[in-house]
Amino acid sequence: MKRATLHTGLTLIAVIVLLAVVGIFWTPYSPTAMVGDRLLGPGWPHLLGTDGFGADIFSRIINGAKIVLLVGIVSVSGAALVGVPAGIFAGMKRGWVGEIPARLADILYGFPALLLAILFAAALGGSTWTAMLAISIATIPAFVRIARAATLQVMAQGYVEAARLSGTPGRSVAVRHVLPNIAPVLGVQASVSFGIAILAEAGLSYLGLGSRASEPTWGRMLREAQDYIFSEPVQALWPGLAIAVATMGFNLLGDGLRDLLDPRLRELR
Amino acid sequence: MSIVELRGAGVTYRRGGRPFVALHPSDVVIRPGERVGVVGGSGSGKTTMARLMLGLVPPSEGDVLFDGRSIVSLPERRRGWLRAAASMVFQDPNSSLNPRMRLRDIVAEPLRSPVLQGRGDVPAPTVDVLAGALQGVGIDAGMLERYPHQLSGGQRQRIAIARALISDPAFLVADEPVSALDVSVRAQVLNLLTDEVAERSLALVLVSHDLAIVRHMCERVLVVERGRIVEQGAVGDVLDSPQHPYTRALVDATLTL
Amino acid sequence: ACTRPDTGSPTEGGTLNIGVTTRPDGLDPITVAGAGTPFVLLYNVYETLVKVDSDANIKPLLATEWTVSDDSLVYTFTLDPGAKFASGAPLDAEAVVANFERNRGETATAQIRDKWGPVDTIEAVDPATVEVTLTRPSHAWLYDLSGPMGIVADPAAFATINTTPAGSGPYTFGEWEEGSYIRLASNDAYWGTPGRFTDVYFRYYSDPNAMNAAMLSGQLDIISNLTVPQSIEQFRDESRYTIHEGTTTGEVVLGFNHGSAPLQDLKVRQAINHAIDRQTLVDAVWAGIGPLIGSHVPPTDPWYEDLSQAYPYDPAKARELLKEAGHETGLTLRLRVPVLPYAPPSARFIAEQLGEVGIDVVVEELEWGRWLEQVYANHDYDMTIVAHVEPRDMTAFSFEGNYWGYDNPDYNRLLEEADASLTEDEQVAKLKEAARLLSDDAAADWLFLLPSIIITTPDISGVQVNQISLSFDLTMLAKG
Amino acid sequence: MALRRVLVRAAWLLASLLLASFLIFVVANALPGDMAQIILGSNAAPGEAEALRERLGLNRPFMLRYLEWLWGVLRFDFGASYISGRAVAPLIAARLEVTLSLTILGMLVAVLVALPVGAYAAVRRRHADGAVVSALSQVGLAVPAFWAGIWLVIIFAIQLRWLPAGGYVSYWDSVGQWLTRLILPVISLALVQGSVISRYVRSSVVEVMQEDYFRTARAVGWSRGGALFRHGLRNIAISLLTVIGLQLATLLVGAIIIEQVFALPGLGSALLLAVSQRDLAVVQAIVLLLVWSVLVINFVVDVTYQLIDPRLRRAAETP
Amino acid sequence: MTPATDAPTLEVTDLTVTFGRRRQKAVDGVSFTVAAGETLGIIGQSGSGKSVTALAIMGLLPEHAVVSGSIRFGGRELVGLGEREYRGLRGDDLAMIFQEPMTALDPTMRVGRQIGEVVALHHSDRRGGIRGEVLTWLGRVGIDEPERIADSFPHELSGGQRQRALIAMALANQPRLVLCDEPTTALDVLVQRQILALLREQLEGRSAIFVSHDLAVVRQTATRVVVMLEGRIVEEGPIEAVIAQPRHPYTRGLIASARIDRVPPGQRLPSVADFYRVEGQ
Ligand SMILES: Nc1ncnc2c1ncn2[C@@H]1O[C@H](COP(=O)(O)OP(=O)(O)OP(=O)(O)O)[C@@H](O)[C@H]1O
Ligand SMILES: Nc1ncnc2c1ncn2[C@@H]1O[C@H](COP(=O)(O)OP(=O)(O)OP(=O)(O)O)[C@@H](O)[C@H]1O
Ligand SMILES: [Mg+2]
Ligand SMILES: [Mg+2]
Repeated sequence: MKRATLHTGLTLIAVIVLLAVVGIFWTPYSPTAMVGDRLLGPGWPHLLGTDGFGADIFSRIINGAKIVLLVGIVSVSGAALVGVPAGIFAGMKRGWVGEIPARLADILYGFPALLLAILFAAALGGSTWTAMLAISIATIPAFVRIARAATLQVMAQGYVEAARLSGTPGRSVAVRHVLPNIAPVLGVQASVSFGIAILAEAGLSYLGLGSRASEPTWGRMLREAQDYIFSEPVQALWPGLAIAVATMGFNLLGDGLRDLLDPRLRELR
Repeated sequence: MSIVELRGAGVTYRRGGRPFVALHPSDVVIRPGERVGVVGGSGSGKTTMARLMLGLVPPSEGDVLFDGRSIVSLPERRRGWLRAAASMVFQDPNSSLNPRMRLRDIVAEPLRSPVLQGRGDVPAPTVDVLAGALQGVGIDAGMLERYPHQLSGGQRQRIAIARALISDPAFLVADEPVSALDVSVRAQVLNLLTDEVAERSLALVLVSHDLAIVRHMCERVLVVERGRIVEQGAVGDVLDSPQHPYTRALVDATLTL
Repeated sequence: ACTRPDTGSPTEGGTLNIGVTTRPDGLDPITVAGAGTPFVLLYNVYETLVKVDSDANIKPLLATEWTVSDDSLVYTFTLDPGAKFASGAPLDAEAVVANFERNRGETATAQIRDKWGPVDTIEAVDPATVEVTLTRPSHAWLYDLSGPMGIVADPAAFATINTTPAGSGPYTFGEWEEGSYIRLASNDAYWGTPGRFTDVYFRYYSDPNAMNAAMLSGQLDIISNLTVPQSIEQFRDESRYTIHEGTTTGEVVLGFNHGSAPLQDLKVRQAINHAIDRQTLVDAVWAGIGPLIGSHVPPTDPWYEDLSQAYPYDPAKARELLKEAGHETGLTLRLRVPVLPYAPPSARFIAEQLGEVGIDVVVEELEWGRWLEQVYANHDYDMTIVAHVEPRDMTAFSFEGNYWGYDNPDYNRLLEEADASLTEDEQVAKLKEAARLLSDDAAADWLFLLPSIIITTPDISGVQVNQISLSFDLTMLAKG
Repeated sequence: MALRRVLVRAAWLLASLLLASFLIFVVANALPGDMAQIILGSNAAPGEAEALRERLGLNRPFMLRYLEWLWGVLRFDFGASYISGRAVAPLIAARLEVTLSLTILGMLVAVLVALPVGAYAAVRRRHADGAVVSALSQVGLAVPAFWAGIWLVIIFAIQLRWLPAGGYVSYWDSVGQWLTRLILPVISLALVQGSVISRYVRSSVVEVMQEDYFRTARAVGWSRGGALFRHGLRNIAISLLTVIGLQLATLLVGAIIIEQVFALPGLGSALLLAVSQRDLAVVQAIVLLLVWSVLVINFVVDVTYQLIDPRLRRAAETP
Repeated sequence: MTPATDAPTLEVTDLTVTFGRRRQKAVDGVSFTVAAGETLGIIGQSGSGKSVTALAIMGLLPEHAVVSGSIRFGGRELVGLGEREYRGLRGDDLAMIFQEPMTALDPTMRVGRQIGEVVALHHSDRRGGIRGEVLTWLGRVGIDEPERIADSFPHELSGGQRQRALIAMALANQPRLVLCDEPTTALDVLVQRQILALLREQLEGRSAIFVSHDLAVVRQTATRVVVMLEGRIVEEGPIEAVIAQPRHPYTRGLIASARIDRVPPGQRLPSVADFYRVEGQ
């Protein structure tokens, strides 16, 4: 069954990626323009209908896929770029120097994404970018923790000792030994964080701290659809479905990777 | 003339806050080209002693000399000459090879280390050199591109030996090099180790709980019990007529066919 | 003479739950700014000498009558002899003077002190008579006296007034569960016709949809203002809800920065006015509810004139005007709007339409605090959208350093003359002229007027349809 | 000495608390938008803002204000709201009740549901039903919490009218009301938390089932479930508690969206409002409370491991 | 249930175990018997299928393992036996001692309770006296302070003490068949010797299987031995006879390489490879 999880995840993600790639070059209509009557139901020529503003929902969904991937990629890679080196440093250095990144991560951990987003929106104005920045910073502690724990495990391995014994400097140990061996764990963490980032963005949009009207994300569409929840409930179906597919995809991928990579799960060894 | 010398060196660990003496102050001298066995029960401090000789644990008291120079207060970056001159083979061949590196890179790693750059006689890690190193331990040069998990346990341990010897050290520590291996392949690894040590006339410290192996490979033996050296001397003398009760118990416990 | 219903039916008792989205920041309307405080307290807990009815006529409340001297400088109020505070203390001239002095004193907000500007002295002639002398004639002053600046609180309670409001109204202050609700209780000792409810809860919602849900699930009797008109469909079932659509005094203004080079040109401003189809805009962003106005005057003011067709939707004309202004090759403008429900969607619409006539609009959304700093205080923008909800606020275009940078001496003079005019007719005439001037100048583009959408259960009567004062007036409300 | 380690850790805690308080003060004060301007709103007269700044003491040196604030905090005096002038401490205390009720109940429900679900998904992971349960248990991670909340309201509050749509009644006023008001928000919260925890339970159970002692238990005659119950849970519990502890800390503010949907006057919505009003006294107090509680929870968790035996420490450290 | 004395306690016929999709045979047509009171040794190289055989008898193979052939225990067929009945046998009639005493005990439960649990699980009638039984058994496996050990957590015990506790756990219900899967490999030589002596004493009169890759160890407890190689049995016989006259070249290599002490220092050690080429070596 473990492969099934992985494959389902990959399939769902592939769908989103496909939409995103298409969205870069082409959408049936402009995603922000008024192109038809307001609040049309699904049909032709507006496949999924139009929203309260008269914009084509299908175009907006395609356009949103691009942004959702962007949010995921930027916020997760941003967090990893800072968190992973800090975590490796913390795991490799003994004594109080190694403690510092861990303690800083603790402090940061107390500032959940939402809090940061509120502050950033106040400081810089709410936008997809400030949301990404907030999500990114809030994700750093997770990477620090996981990288540190994994590094500690790697550092206890014989090959690290062997490398040290042959005089390999710390930086090379980090690059040659630690990083490749903690990469799978980081991969799992990244895919999980990806799903969380997508949901976080939706949540921020709900609070009006996320994307702007001019760059509609699925979260924002959901928020706008909420005003019509009684009269036009299908309005809310599409972005909701899209978010569910994307997050589900990344979560399943994470689970699949974990099962695939965890040597302890190869039974009876 | 000694290559390694412990002068009243002891190690105390803090375990769960409580100090624990893993090695009481001991005096040990290893001479160049000498093969010394260290035997004792589990947890008696054998590994600790071996790591102490390589500067991998700091002594809590006493002094450790390598090539006549104290290494105790040297920071890591000034231990290059020590790193260049000493190597180690670990007990567990699985964890001592990085699963994500090819054999080529594993064996080449010591040659790439900056500590060897000062030494004139170091070969560049070319394919020929690496293939030669592999052949030296009886492994086909075609395996250079393989990963450790594609090898058997015995082959892995031979790679570990190749890595330990490629920088042409003067001193080798082998910490239970065969106890994780299947009986059927132990002999091959031990033969290899014997040949290499003889060929390079390097000093060897062999840690083992198997008296037969120590008897076969070493000239001198140290018996360690609960962090103390309780007996030492020539292998034949100590193992044939043990003086200390602990040594006697060890000899008695050894099963033979 | 009495504005309260005297239909005789006594207090029926019962509880009334009102959903509100504007929170109070404190409980003293004098020292705390913001619309949330008077919304609950004015006319319900605190009363004023005069009150404005739904046709914008000034009517007696605590004062049974008042006279104005010929030079329009001396106002003499006669107090209702029956008026008393909820504590039982008499509401006499002494108390009124004490209040007025406090209301124009140090602790009052700048806004309120400002409104007291024309006043020179306040005196108690006898226990039932108060005399106020102005330094210059002002119509606005008497009108404003019906708002927060004129409240008469119980002087005995001044020390604790910011935690426990005490006044003379039909309701007394119950408690404030911050973030949840304010409860008012009926004032059993009320000197007029008492309120109909034993308890009235003003329940606060930061999410308008949560308020709608509460109404739909039967937790509320009234939604005091539906701030997401798109959701009005939910309340279309007449057997369960009554929708009261009315007007407010909130003009949604597409403001131009008159300090920005292209917008200094009247033609450009007019072009923009022609380029925007305001009716379609209201349909798209405000569910089609909300009248078009065309100047800074809501229909409830006596000097209202329908100027909404001064610049009919005419993209061709707009292009023409732009060409004349030398912008045929295109023009880029920054539209920086605060994140408030109406602004970003309007901005999106406007960007679309201006794009069609060759104006490239860069929309930026700013959090309210940043908007205040960058747009309102620093004038760093080309166009912006914000609703001006204060009643009778044509002065917004006249005061020095206003954020539009609009400075027209003729306009300023008209406003001054209107305020100082001796007759009401003269005032109305002057203000009509001023409003037209604004429109002719295309000083801004008045997109629409925020509607007042009150939802009640069908059994509620006495709803004040037009929200023209700052109060949510409970005095007429009845159930059943 | 174990005590020594604890003391060292405590020193780190103190340093972290101090640093956090400073960072919070810096961040709050770095918020753009002039507080005086915002208080005065869009009707401010010129010069007014400057006078207000002076009155609020905002013109004094930064470090002085920080130290004064910190000194106040240490005496449980968080100052007064700049907007309403009311003391901040009681305001937060009232909000805290809401937030704590919501998060603790939410966590409780989440754990009660996640344990059996996660365990089932782990035990039956090679079967279709296990995979289905596993997938279903992740729905909470795929659907935005506010979305779930809105649908719960529509179904249970509006259509069926079984439960109120929102609002809060204090536990001390009416336990029954308190509970009925919290049911829907707690479910929406538990949906997400339950997914997170069930995922965690699943992987822990899978891990435990690889352990030698689990095989021993089976060899001795326990059924899979019996072995899991007797020997697995105890081992999972320790690390699960960590996760719950830390999760609880993030939840304190994470519940903000739920607070919005269900009109609950908790810390999150107070923070949201305070930031938009630039009511720095309230912002600083709430953020400090949240960050400090995370740090303290972390500390308690760490120290617990220092004190319990090394075997457990190992088990608990695996993330 | 008293079996006829002449019938073997365990009779394994043509046992085959395959794993996963690749259908690799971990155990390939293995047949052997264990008579009542006899200890059978199984030796063989790492990966030759020793543990899988033992686990197949216990019914503890992972779900993706496919077992065919027959395992008759006291006349009862174990292959395909229902989980519920199997559970009744495990720990009561059938017991197993594992290799790693470090990890085979639950770290969060006191040792005494873990032992007592085995008894309580199968004999609810003996509930009252369980503490006594536990202490008796701890005494029997050579523990000096049974009270203290029973009240300790596993990590507070030495390796030898833990292995003793595991043995007490396995023997507590007087099982008819005890499977020992390399029970002494993780122990140090001194402790190994004590445990082997203990096992020899305790397995006396009981049927048992003793798995190891070390002939010298198996010799301490077993009377008969089977040699496994790549999932098959390549040699079988009384242990002394096999040591004296090994027939299969692999066995010969195994014995030669175990006799390091007979090789003069400096000379090459004989290895299995000199006798028999095992794949992958
Ligand atoms: N880093 C450490 N911290 C605390 N105690 C340690 C540490 N390393 C070793 N010890 C303890 O020191 C003692 C000696 O350990 P050492 O590893 O030297 O024994 P050994 O003789 O090599 O045993 P084995 O045969 O099991 O490898 C043991 O009791 C061990 O638990
Ligand atoms: N759960 C499993 N899934 C797949 N293959 C397995 C599994 N368990 C064991 N095997 C395979 O079965 C074969 C026999 O393994 P087994 O554990 O019985 O060897 P062994 O003789 O006990 O070796 P050792 O002496 O190392 O314990 C090996 O090739 C192994 O890879
Ligand atoms: Mg050791
Ligand atoms: Mg095995």
